[in-house]
Amino acid sequence: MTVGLSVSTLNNPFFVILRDGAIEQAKVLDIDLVVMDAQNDPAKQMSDIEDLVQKKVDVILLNPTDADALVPAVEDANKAGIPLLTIDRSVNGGDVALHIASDNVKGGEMAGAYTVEQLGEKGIVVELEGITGASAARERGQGFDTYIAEFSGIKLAAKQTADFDRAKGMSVMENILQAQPKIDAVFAQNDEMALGAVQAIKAAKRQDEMFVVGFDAVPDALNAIKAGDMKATIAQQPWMMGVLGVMNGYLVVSGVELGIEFIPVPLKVITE
Amino acid sequence: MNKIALEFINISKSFPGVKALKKVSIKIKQAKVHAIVGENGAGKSTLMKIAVGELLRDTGTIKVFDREAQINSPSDGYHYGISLIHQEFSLVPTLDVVQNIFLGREITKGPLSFLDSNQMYKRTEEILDFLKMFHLDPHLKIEDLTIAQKQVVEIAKALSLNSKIIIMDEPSAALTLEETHRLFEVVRELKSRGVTTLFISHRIEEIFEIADEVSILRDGELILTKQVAQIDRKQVINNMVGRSLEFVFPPKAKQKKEAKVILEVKKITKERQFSDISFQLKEGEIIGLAGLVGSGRSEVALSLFGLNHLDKGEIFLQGKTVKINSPFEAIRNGLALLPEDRRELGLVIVRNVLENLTLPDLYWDIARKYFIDLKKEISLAKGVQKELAIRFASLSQKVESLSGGNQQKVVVGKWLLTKPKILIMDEPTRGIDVGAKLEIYNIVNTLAKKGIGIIFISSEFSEILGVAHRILVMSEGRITKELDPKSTKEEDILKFATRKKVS
Amino acid sequence: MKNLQYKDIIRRYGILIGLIGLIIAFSILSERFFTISNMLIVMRQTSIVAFLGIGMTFVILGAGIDLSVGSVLAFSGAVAAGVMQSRGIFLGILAGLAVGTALGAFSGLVITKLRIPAFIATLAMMAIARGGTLVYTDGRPVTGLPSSFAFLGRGYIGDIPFPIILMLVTFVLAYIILKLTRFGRYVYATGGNIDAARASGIKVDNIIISNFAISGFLSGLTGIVLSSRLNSAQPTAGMGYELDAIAAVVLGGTNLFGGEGELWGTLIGAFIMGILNNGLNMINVSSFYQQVVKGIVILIAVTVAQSGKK
Amino acid sequence: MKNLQYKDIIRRYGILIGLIGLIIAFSILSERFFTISNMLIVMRQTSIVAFLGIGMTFVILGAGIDLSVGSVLAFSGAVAAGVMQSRGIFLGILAGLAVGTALGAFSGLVITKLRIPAFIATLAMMAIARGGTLVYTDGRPVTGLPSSFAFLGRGYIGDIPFPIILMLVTFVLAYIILKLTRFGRYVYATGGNIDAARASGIKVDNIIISNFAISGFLSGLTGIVLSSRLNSAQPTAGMGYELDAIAAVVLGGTNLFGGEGELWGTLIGAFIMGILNNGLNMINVSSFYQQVVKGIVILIAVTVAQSGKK
Ligand SMILES: Nc1ncnc2c1ncn2[C@@H]1O[C@H](COP(=O)(O)OP(=O)(O)OP(=O)(O)O)[C@@H](O)[C@H]1O
Ligand SMILES: Nc1ncnc2c1ncn2[C@@H]1O[C@H](COP(=O)(O)OP(=O)(O)OP(=O)(O)O)[C@@H](O)[C@H]1O
Ligand SMILES: [Mg+2]
Ligand SMILES: [Mg+2]
Repeated sequence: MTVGLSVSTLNNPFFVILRDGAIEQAKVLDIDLVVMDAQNDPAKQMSDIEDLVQKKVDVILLNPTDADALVPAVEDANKAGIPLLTIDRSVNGGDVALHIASDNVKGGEMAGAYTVEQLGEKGIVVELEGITGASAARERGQGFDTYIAEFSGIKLAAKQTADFDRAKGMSVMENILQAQPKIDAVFAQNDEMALGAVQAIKAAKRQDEMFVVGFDAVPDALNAIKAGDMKATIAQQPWMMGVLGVMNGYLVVSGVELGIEFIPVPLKVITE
Repeated sequence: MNKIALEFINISKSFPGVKALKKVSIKIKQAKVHAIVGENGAGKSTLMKIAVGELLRDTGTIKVFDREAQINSPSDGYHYGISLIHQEFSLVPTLDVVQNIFLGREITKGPLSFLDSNQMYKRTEEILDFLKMFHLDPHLKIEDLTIAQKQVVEIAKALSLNSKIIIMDEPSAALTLEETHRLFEVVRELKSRGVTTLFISHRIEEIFEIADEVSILRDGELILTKQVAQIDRKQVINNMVGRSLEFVFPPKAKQKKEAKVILEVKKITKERQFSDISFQLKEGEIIGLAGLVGSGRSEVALSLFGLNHLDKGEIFLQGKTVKINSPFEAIRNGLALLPEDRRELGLVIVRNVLENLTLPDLYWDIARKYFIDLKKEISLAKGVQKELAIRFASLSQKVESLSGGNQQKVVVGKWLLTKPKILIMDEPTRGIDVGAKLEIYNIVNTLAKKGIGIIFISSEFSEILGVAHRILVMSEGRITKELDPKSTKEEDILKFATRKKVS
Repeated sequence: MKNLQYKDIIRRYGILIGLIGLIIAFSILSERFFTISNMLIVMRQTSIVAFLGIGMTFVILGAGIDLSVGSVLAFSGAVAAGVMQSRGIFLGILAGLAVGTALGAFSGLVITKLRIPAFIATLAMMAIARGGTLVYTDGRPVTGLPSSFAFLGRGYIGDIPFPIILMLVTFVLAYIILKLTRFGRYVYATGGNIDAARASGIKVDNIIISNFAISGFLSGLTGIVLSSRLNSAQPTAGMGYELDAIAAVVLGGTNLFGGEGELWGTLIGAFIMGILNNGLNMINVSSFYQQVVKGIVILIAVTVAQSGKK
Repeated sequence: MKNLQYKDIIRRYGILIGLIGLIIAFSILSERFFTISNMLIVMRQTSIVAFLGIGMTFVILGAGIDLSVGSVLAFSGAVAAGVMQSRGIFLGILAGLAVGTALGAFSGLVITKLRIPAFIATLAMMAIARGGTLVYTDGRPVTGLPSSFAFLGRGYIGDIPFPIILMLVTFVLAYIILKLTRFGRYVYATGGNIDAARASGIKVDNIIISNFAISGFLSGLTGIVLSSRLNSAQPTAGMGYELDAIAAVVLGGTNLFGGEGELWGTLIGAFIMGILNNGLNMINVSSFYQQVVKGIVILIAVTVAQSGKK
């Protein structure tokens, strides 16, 4: 049996971990796994799915770059009679055998809630955005912004993009630090940017003034939290998503009735 | 009838560092051949480019057939029926002959007015036949042509416009006797049809052969305009250079009896270019390599200099056999090549005069140990500038902006600096003025006196006769005859230059 | 320096050899590769780069370069989708093409009138159009497009996917313009020697502006087709496509400095890249190694192409 | 098209005017912009593009182009970090520089010996080096670097961040090579007219190979500095930096077709982009509009630069 996994991007450790979970599980089940990297381009991902269909894989695990753009791809798979599961993000159409969810919007809210709580509902916040227009950035930002908007005491002093990139996270944070005399908290839409921000804050010797909250819980971030450089990150448990994806894909192909179309992978705020 | 076809009134033009034209006024009569002469940098080309609108005059007016003409952009010249044969060709290297000749006025057909390639090809063949110069395949790309061929295309293009006024900026520079004479027939033919011709050349004798009137420019000023009948060669030259100058070939350097052979080539051959070329060059000897366009002289030169590989044959330097696979090795072995197309192989036109002059010498002298000895570099550059009387505003002026002749002098200068033992000169006097020509002849002699062996390629047989100790005539890639200048006339050379079989 | 024509011929057929070699190699490595259905898929995937590449060929032949195609694509796609929602497919498509053409022409104007190097002008346009897209879409995909719009990117005529047909039609038209019209001739001349072209009375500025307008128009078309394929206009669509498009042109043997090159070389260049992406997926090379392999294969393909030259 | 000298001068100082205008504008918009501390920050950020730009200047002056700098940067950084973990800082740095130089030289060899256009050769290298990085790092950041390694990217000499000093030193050395040595002259000549350069006895192939080796070496250096700044080597480091580097060079007035240009123009070009990023962050322009603004500002800056020409 061959399982096809189309990942939105492997330029982010988060998805690399997701992939590794899948690979691990495939080994356990002793089945073939084909991984394709869409490099954050919906068009490329659509092509990848087409190629997977051509290869006649038995099941497709899709980690969509975008909820709408991949609908046609899903439909292609349906036409070819290849079962398809979505991981991390959902698609707004087509028949999806199973959705292994971990809601970005929800995660954004949690980050917001944690930040607000830590600040005692009062303080100046800075947000580092991911690639503008990318769905992860959109949803995480949306969750965070709408949540903190509730609190009059919280001021979003600066919101700038750093493309999910650590180096940019650092330089953008450097610039914001120059502009903002007082900052209480930083929310970065992924850990890479958060870790970059940490470097900038340390360099400016302002680590005692503010704390940093990230997203994804990649190993570096967890270490940073242990070291006290970061305050928290939102864990989406990519490894588990990978594992669950392959496992359920296997079941579907083996004709097992899942009975559910949705497995929520719990998000949690990691603070130590 | 002598209507005024073209009139320049108080034309002035200056470039940074030079006033190229100072209030120049000339009347050009219809159906006459009007020659413009002057030293390199006198302003001839500038004036001509202004006439067709490729350069914008600072002040002054242009009249065409007594009406003031608004010539401000390159296309204007064409609209007023004036076409220019550029000195530095204005062709598109990546297009072929036909495409260049009809560029901007393509023949089209059909309701969608698609290009009519066949028609244009036919017309091209007609024009080339009318020119009756050497054969030239209309489908060749310009970048694959020899300079002579490019010149012919440039001429054909201008003629194909059927202009009332045709300006020829040194059209003969890249042509051999044969083609030049053919060109003159064409000019006369046009004249009989009422076409007016402006003719620029540094070969004074040509002026007297073809022109009715002559205007002399010096340092951007009009010195005089006269009927050719009322002026002689000496006056022309003296007015050009502004002093009295006798144009006679300097006495040739005496050759030492015990002079030994420094270069010997044995039966060198390059497929489809030349074959079985053998000759010896002694130190202090000047060999004249004569021939017609396409006879293979340049290809031989390129091969000796390591720019073309040889298919057969050997080269000996000071008796030792050598393989020359790159110009670097050639230079190390004391060779220098003055290429025939200065813009292709001679100059880096976007760089300045200084850098161009010293480029080949950096490695051997000026920058022996990686770093450039700027003092030395500048003094050497100033040295050759004086020696060759090269005219430019400053050493940091781009070569691009030098007059054609001065560009040529820069190429000569850059090789003199390398103090070669063997100097190959491919059309060295192409496009340079009489004064400079004499300077070149003198240089050739002084170098020969110093024991340097010189291969002097020229399409001007008079020049070959005046300069060389020994003449080798090439035809269709073979040496057809060795001649002794003392007992030779130009016709003899031509005879062997057109001879098909080896004698 | 001599007989370039011969060189040209080799250059042209050379790259074709590269393409064929690639196809043979993949056919051996995967029996699923050289099937009609897969070849059609490859062609459909290729069409995107092909559209952009065709426009880019005009620009590069004219000694320019257009880095903005990816962003212009996104902007046109977004506008088309936006207009479509309210005013219907036809006006939507029209609007998209108009935006693309206008942005391209604007780049051309900046380059010719302000005398700004094409690289800088289109780099700026790249940023402006991308930003414009984000502003217009508020960073969200534009969805809810009329279902019949799907035909453009996902429809078939007989068994042939419509984008393929569109690609061929575009190619033929572009080829006619480039080879049979004065304009085409002037494009080559302008790129080959702009001074000589000007001296021949060609309005070189207009040629350059038109080139960029064409590139913009085709970017717009690509954006619309892509929106149809993805059933939505993505604000991030086309990121990095400029390099693919330029690569297709240069792989096709067109001189990056202008004046020399053939349109169909571009098509082959686009195919080489499409085949590579598809083929490597088919023989499932791990995604990390894919890039390495891709790079090496490109080098080999071009070397084969060049080798003939000597 | 004529009197280029004058043009040159304007071109040079023109872009400087653009830079100054930009600084003034931002100073008005944010009082915290034109402060020593912020200017030092900007310079430190700029150093990254500056290193790459300096290498790119050699390549472009020689009529080449190097799209691989970003990937080579990442690969070198990763190798340096990897080696460092086991064998210490010194060997790590050495390894990084060696990798960068080797990859650059390899591109040069491919271009000169296989006669493959620089654009294609370095596009391939871009993919190969990126893939290599991903394979080498398995897509994860390389961390746990010796603490003293931090100095390179985060250290100070007096109040001056070390990267700035490194940038100035690099610039001075590069300037000397380009202006005072034979090699520098050969670079200009090769880019200006390769045939004439060869006919003047220059071994043009070696010049081109050296140019790419220099670019590779500086990419390696950048990768190392970046790793030090981020206290880790990122597999995705330097993505898209090739455009920034080329933009810096062209903004600086260097002719993309080779032969003409000045090194310090590149430095100014890099600063313009650094200032733009910093300034727009400082005045907190929404990330949607930021790109639009960036594009427009670049156009204005260059227009100011060119305007003098007429
Ligand atoms: N674009 C330019 N920029 C600066 N100076 C220039 C430019 N073009 C010509 N000049 C200068 O103007 C003067 C006249 O040049 P022009 O080409 O008209 O001379 P010419 O009479 O044609 O000489 P030749 O017989 O060598 O062709 C020269 O000093 C030349 O250096
Ligand atoms: N008129 C021509 N017609 C066809 N081929 C030519 C012509 N002129 C030159 N060639 C090509 O160049 C080769 C030799 O030309 P080359 O330039 O060496 O001759 P040349 O004696 O130097 O004449 P010139 O330098 O005056 O053009 C020929 O064998 C041919 O391949
Ligand atoms: Mg002249
Ligand atoms: Mg010759």
